[in-house]
Amino acid sequence: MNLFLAVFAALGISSSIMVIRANNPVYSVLYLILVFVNVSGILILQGLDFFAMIFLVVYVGAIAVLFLFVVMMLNIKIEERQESMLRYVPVGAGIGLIFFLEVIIALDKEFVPLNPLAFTSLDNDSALIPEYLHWGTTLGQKTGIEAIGQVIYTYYFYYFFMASFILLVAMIGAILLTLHNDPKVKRQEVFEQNAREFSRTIQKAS
Amino acid sequence: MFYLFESDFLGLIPETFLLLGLSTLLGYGVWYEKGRESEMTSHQLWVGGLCLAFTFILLCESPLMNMILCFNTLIIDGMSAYLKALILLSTLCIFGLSFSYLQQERIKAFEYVILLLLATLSLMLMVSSYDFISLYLAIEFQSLGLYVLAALKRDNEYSTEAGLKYFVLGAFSSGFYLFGASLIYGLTGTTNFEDLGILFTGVGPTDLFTQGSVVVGLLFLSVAFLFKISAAPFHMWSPDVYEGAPTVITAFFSVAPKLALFGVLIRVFYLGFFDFLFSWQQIFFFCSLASMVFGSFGALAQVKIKRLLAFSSIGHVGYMLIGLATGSLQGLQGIFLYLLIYLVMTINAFSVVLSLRTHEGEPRFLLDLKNLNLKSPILALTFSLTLFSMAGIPPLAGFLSKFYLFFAALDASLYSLAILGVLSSVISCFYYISIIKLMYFHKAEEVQLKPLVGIDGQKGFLLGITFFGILFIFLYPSPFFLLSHAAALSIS
Amino acid sequence: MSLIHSLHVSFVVFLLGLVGIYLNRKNIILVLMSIELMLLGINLNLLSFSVSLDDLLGQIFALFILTVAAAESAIGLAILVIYFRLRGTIDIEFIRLMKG
Amino acid sequence: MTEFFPIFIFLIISLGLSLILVGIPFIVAPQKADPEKISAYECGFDPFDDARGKFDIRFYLVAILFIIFDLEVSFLFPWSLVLGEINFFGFWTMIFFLLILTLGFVYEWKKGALDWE
Repeated sequence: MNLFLAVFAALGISSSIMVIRANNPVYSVLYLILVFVNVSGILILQGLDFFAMIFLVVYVGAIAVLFLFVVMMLNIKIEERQESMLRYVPVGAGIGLIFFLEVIIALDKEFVPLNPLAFTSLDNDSALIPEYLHWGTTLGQKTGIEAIGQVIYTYYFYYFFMASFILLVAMIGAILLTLHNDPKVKRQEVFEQNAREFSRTIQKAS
Repeated sequence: MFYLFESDFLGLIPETFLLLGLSTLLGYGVWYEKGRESEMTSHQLWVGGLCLAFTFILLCESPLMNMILCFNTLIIDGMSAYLKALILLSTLCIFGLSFSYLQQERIKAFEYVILLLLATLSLMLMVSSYDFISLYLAIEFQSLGLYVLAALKRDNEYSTEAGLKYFVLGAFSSGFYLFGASLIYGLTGTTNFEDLGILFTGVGPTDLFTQGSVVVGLLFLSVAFLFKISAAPFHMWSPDVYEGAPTVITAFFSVAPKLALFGVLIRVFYLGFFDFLFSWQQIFFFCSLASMVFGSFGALAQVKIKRLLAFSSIGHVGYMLIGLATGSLQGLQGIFLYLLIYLVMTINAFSVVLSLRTHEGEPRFLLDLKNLNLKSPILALTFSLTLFSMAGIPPLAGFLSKFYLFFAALDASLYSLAILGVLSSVISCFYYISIIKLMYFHKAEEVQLKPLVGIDGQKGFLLGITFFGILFIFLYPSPFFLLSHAAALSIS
Repeated sequence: MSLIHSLHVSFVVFLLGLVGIYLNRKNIILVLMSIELMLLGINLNLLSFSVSLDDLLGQIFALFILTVAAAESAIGLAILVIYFRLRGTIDIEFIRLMKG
Repeated sequence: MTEFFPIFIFLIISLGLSLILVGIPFIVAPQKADPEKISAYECGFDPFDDARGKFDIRFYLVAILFIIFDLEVSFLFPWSLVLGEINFFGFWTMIFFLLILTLGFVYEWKKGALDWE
């Protein structure tokens, strides 16, 4: 089990590095898709199957397709000169290291201190994180999707409404920005064309 | 379980009315838009303004004053009512300003009104949100609307570049906010401010919890909020966006989101993390110092009007952060008072800038202000008095708010903040007076003076009201004291 | 024990998203992609916390971050497209119209 | 996690099959590339621009609307499963969600975003 997690994690991290470093934008979009797939793999290993599938459907299916559309639409020249990242390495690596170590050390040390048990055996590191008894699986068999469904539409309905407003704003905004129907284009108005009557179209000239 | 919340929708009457009005406006606009785009925009503006006025009345008459709604994701208390009223007033003023602007700039998109109403709705929900998820959704809902509004003029390079920059930095700061929120969720298991407040009661600097990454999460949260109100170390984006976006949208940027974000800052840091005062007080202490200095020094080198207003709003954010850094109720009351007077001053300043329009277009450089007193003496007088009140000259409104904030800072023994506040307002006096000198004493070379386009009714009305407010607030400030006091008390 | 591993992955992906925004001189699409990377890292972070804490709130937060990320990338790419139609290029060094 | 094993095997087989199909020509087919053969054939002249033609903006708008309605569908999945337990309140919440998105859809239809010239 840990092997799969390690494989997905390694692939995910390396392809997200490649997203930034690839000089051809189409390659970086493909690496982005690879990152999404690997993350959904990690989620499957953790038992969140609904989220893994939603990641695949929404992230890979829609967002990565949109990125591909835009990359294809704007004919972006391929980066010839691979400007050296060595300039950034000292500063970037330094900040990255500080940020990464600080958060990880802070997290590792006192991850869930509430359990006094954990402090009696401080020597071996594995005991620090108590293995939980997963009550969810032992009692009623509620899959992830049902658990989410029960709660979103009743308890947290306010977030659900906010999500619909956000989608509405995104729709209005995208159309307002990109749609320009120039009046010169003659459009087919099917209903008017069908509803045309002889009497109204032909008038006696005399 | 479902019978608990009958009164939930009673508390949300203003928002539901705004939403229903909005959707009917959208349907009406898109159905009848075919032949008559420009009349449609002014129709929408009038009916949208009416819709906002009704929401304001509903807000003042709302039956419930203190309540937690929708399974403790929303809260209604004195502060949220006060800030919602201010947000509605500011959007009404923006609608007033945009009547003539949309015709002159030939923006024929009626969705401008719909997006502004959606942004107001999201600001009202943001002010009364009570946990990290509803706060995040409200922030995103508002900033999506504002990204589109910033890039509204599709054929103008500045506007699209402003929209792009605002988008990148807005998404970036939301990423920071989410990282902080997820860390705090990971370690405490709850995202509700009240539960966080209860969980952290009595947590001192030496407690086990506080060495861990709750403080890291708090750091990320405060960085994200400081990004959004463009406080000093993270303010680089705001002059460009303020200059690029259409002027009315810049007015909206500099007024409404700052109101809501200060309400959110108070809600998060005074309700949820008050026991971490020792850690986030230093952050706000440093940021208010830095933004006061940047606000005043940055404005000295400005050539364009809108960039100057952007830097002056950074300076005002710095003054308001003093109130946050004090950590006391007086500081809060100082913030609320300052927000009210900042709203009045900015609306006045922007309506003056908008009425400087000449026939061939909008003034962009400060030099266009030359010999304004010959063109229209009253406008020059109004603008100079507004600038005086922004600098904080005693008899005017700006002095009242700064005076109150510095006293709150002195009470909380933040002496350096108060002293530096006074110093930076002296420096800001310098560049305000340099504009007034430009208006009165510089003689423009060309002989004939370009006549200004006439000021239309709504803008004149707004100029009069805000000018009256700036001049005479000093005589009878007690209603505003009572209002801000009630708002501050609701946080205690 | 698998929590700490997936946390490491999510921190690294978040950090790479951060680096992608700051340290790239190529074009704006990379900035949008690294914003998506940041949100993906946060989503993974929340989901692994939710599994370890055995609590649904993280999953609900992650689901709504997903919807907001999709809506945001839609608007971001819309702005990018109209910016490209105006300026003909989206290299970062040309986005300095309003310097100073 | 064992119930995902069949899917995993299916994944491995499809991956392996496609890699084999792509990989074999590289191994078996003769590779004698010279500059003329590799360069793009433009009836004798060398091409001015790369072969990639530009898309039209209409395709972009369809992709955006696909994302938004894709998200709407992904909210319908859990709803359809638990409609029994969330009785009428959950039902009306989803109806409100769909109402707002139909408002957006009506807006987009009347605005002409779906017309295809």
